[in-house]
Amino acid sequence: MPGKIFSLPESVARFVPDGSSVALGCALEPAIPFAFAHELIRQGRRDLELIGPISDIAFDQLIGAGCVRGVTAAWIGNVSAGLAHAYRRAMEQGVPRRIEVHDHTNFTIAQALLAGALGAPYLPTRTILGSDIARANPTFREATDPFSGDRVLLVPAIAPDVTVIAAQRADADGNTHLWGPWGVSQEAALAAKAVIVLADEIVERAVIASDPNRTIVPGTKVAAVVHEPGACHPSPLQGRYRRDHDFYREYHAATRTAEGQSAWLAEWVTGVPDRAAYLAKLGPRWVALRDYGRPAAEVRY
Amino acid sequence: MPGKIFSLPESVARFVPDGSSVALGCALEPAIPFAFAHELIRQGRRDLELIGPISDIAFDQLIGAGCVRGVTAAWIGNVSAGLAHAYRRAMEQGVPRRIEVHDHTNFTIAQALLAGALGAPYLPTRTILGSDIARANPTFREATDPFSGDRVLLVPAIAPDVTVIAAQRADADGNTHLWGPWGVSQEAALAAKAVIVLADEIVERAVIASDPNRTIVPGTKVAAVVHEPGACHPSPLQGRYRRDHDFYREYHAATRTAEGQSAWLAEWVTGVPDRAAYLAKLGPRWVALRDYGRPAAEVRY
Amino acid sequence: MSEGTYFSKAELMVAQAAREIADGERVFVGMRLPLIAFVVAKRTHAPSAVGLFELGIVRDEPSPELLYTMGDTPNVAGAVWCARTIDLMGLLQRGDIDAGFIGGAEIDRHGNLNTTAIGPDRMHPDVQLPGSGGGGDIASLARRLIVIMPHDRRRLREKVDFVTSPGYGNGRGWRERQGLARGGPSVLITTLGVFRFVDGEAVLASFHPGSSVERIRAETGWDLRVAADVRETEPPSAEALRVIREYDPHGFWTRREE
Amino acid sequence: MSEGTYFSKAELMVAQAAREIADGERVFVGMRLPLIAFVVAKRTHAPSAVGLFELGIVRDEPSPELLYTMGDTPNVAGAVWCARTIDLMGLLQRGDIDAGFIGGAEIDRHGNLNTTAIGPDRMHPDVQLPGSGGGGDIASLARRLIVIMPHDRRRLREKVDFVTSPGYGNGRGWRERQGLARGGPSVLITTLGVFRFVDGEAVLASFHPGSSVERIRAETGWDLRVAADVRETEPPSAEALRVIREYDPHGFWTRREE
Repeated sequence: MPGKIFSLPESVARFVPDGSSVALGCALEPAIPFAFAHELIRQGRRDLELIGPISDIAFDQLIGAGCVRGVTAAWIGNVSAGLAHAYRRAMEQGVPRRIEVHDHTNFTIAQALLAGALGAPYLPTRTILGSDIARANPTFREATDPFSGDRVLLVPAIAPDVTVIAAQRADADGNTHLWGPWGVSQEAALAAKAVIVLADEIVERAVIASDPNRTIVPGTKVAAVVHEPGACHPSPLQGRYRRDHDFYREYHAATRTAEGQSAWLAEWVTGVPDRAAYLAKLGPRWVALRDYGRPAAEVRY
Repeated sequence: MPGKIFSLPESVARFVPDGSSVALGCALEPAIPFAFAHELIRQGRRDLELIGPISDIAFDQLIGAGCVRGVTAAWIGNVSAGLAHAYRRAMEQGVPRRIEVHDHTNFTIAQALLAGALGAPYLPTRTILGSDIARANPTFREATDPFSGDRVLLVPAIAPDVTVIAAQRADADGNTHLWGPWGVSQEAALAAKAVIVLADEIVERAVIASDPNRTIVPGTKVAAVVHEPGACHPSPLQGRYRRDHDFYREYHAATRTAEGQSAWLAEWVTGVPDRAAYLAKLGPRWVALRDYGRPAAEVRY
Repeated sequence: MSEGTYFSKAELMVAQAAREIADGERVFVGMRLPLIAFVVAKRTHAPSAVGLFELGIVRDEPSPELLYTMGDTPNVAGAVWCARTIDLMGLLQRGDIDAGFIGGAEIDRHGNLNTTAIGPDRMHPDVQLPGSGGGGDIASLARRLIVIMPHDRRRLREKVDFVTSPGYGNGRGWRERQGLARGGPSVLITTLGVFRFVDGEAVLASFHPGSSVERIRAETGWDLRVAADVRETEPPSAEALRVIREYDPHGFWTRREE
Repeated sequence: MSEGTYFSKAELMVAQAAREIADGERVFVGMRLPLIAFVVAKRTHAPSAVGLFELGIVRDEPSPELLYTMGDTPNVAGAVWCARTIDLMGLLQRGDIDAGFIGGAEIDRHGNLNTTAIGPDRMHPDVQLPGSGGGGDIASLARRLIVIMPHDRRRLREKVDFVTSPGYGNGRGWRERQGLARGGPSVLITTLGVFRFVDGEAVLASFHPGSSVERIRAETGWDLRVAADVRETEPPSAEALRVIREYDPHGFWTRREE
């Protein structure tokens, strides 16, 4: 059904109104849909609730651009370069605005999304009992396991309005192959009200159906498929391109001040019309990151 | 580590003492490790607790052979041919012995094994509220969801002593590729104290590592790897052989009486020394079931 | 279709069941007759329906050949998703599944089904049946439930011995009180007729060609309720019969009793 | 190794951390120094240790090149399992993981770590830190915890502002009372020395070459406890240094501060 193929701007305009809860960066360090985050900034989205485990610098950019009302996450920083300056400014100084944070760990956010995917009200866990995270996040509850009498933490389900998945390939119906770490991507997709897929490549249905174990989310959950090559830079996409470590370092250095943040966004986000222009701006640096890796051993169905 | 490669008889002798709880048939209709069930019968195992969703006729054979003390399952029958006669005789007449049954559904057993895999004490669910299954299985508890006040059923974790996985290929460390439906196989493997893999093919580690998303269970969970081609007949193994529908019908017809059951076991289980002899006895019928299917689309890492 | 074209009871049931699937719906497809009903629906009025199989398969096109079990290799090859049982059951519990099919050994007037055991003591049964499989889950969690069963007095009972798959319990409001979020049987298709559920109770909507209200009353173990507009079940269309016979050419599932 | 061979503080810490991994163990490997410690252990005394990465990767051989994040493409290619975060966290919660590494901005004498925020009010922090990531989970659920941190008075505090990753709370018995099934810090490796935990409290076991008990006392925010047999930390072996410098040839992680 070509009805599910949208341009990136259309997918944001149609499926992500102001105030939406949006899960992205769910594969942790790789396959972060930066192109989608940038389009949210270009369209001036406001009052978003961001959901994701670590987000690397994608959440920081959205926070710095003033798009964000709240964050439900385990970690917000710059994995290879240090702290996230825009997140710091928002929390420490309320610049550009105050945001509300629900602290999680990688395990609790995975459990919250898994509960959402399963349609379960919550999952019980033994992690972070006694920590201040368990106390600071008012959505958690402590309870007694009725089988053993032990203390457990109940992590309530999270069902994002939209989950954004970046992947190597999808068909026009949204049946999507992702390889490399899945992180919490599958739970986040199955838990969501709508899924938007940013596919490096659009393929025939037969390609997906030749290897259905590779599918991370079936088309029946997907609202929009966007053909967006290079959508993840500076994060990597397995078998397509490597991580641009320098880009993270440069972002860290450039965004130490609010003015620097604005200048960075003006250069790399609002100053480029779309992803193709962004990749062209990267130029040979982008070409040098391409890495097609080695083929997987044959499998027959 | 060649230390994990065992013959089928060694794997049973070493890792499955009388009284063990054993999960098998966890992919539902396909990839049922019949070879393993037959070796349990040949070695005269007693007082086993069987765990699995539907088991097709594997559990029936073990029950008919007197190996079984209890069953934790959602369905015990013959999927394409009807009721399971040995299970009926055990429950209706105590022949060859009484067995204790813990009724589940496919969802509750999946949740019990997932809880085991996660190290969670239980999972809360809305399924089968008000049913007699919820009442008849004393391991379940009803509770109130403290977030919503709704009723929920708490399904406690199951951690099998041994989970047996049949798969297309594994390396000598037990890193295992399975494609086709996974059913509850991965949860059952991760929940188990020990995993035994019956591999249609033993491959170099590099084959597994060429496609790590295909791995259903890592070697670090695996106690024994058995090279056992054709281990799943009469159930199918994707890309290797098809299901032998007639065999299920013939089993159904042959096992209507306890005498017929004994004769069938004498012919197909205790009367053959090993799987190779069993496949040779099938002869051209086995050869006709081979089906190597079509290749999956290329993936590069 | 010309008057008098021969069709089996199973073919009639399949054609009726296919009509219960609307285009675009996500359907938990069982085996045997429901599977073939899904094929008929896909190839006639519901081309974009999606079939989900509880062992962990999603297909937007039916398998190219007849299935004996949902795990047969032709049902996997060409699927769009091959996953884990719990992924599919999660969609079901979330409320993402429009309809599910199940059968049973016994059903009562409130649509409660028994596939576990016949007799007063489940642990010492008169007849041990296979059990729930995913039936209890589909009955609990699908948005609506389509039930297909052979029709006789011992199967359509005032009260079943064991509720494997909850229907409407003892009537209206029961599901909500149990905590079941939605669902319940919408239709019961038997070898003799079609029942719809009104306020949690089965009401005869139509009798199959060759059957009658009186015959159905005689073969039903509860005090039969009959719709004011009861009529004869519409026979299978020529197109439906063509699809059924193409898919099950030897009548393995659809001409068993003949 | 000849006396006087140069090594950085980070190299010393990596070598010490590597000694904490026994052969055959399953280790939750973080990034930066812990990752390199895992490489050293694998290539020296622990060839069959297995490394698990919380985003969903299991490796029985270290990646062939230096990693900046655990999700870098060379860490995925050649892994034996690439899965979901929750699969790995499940192993951790089950008790299948022998050891985990974490760092932190602040630690107290009972091994409680803060990586969330500095200041009395978490929602209006003086310094916003990145948060837990998987740190809180590893600290809660691994069989034992290895902590690696820079050493100064503002980091080794009498009481941390926020407990992101629980250590021993306020001392012996606290973890059990909270419901934490196992674990807790076994060792704290800083830029100045090595602490072992005795009855839930950090005790200085060794001071690094160039440091001293007195310097460590001055740089530690709690009343220092010192082991009776305190001694100088063993310097890195030549083999460990060779592996470190082969793996991080430009000293990206291991010679940052020089």
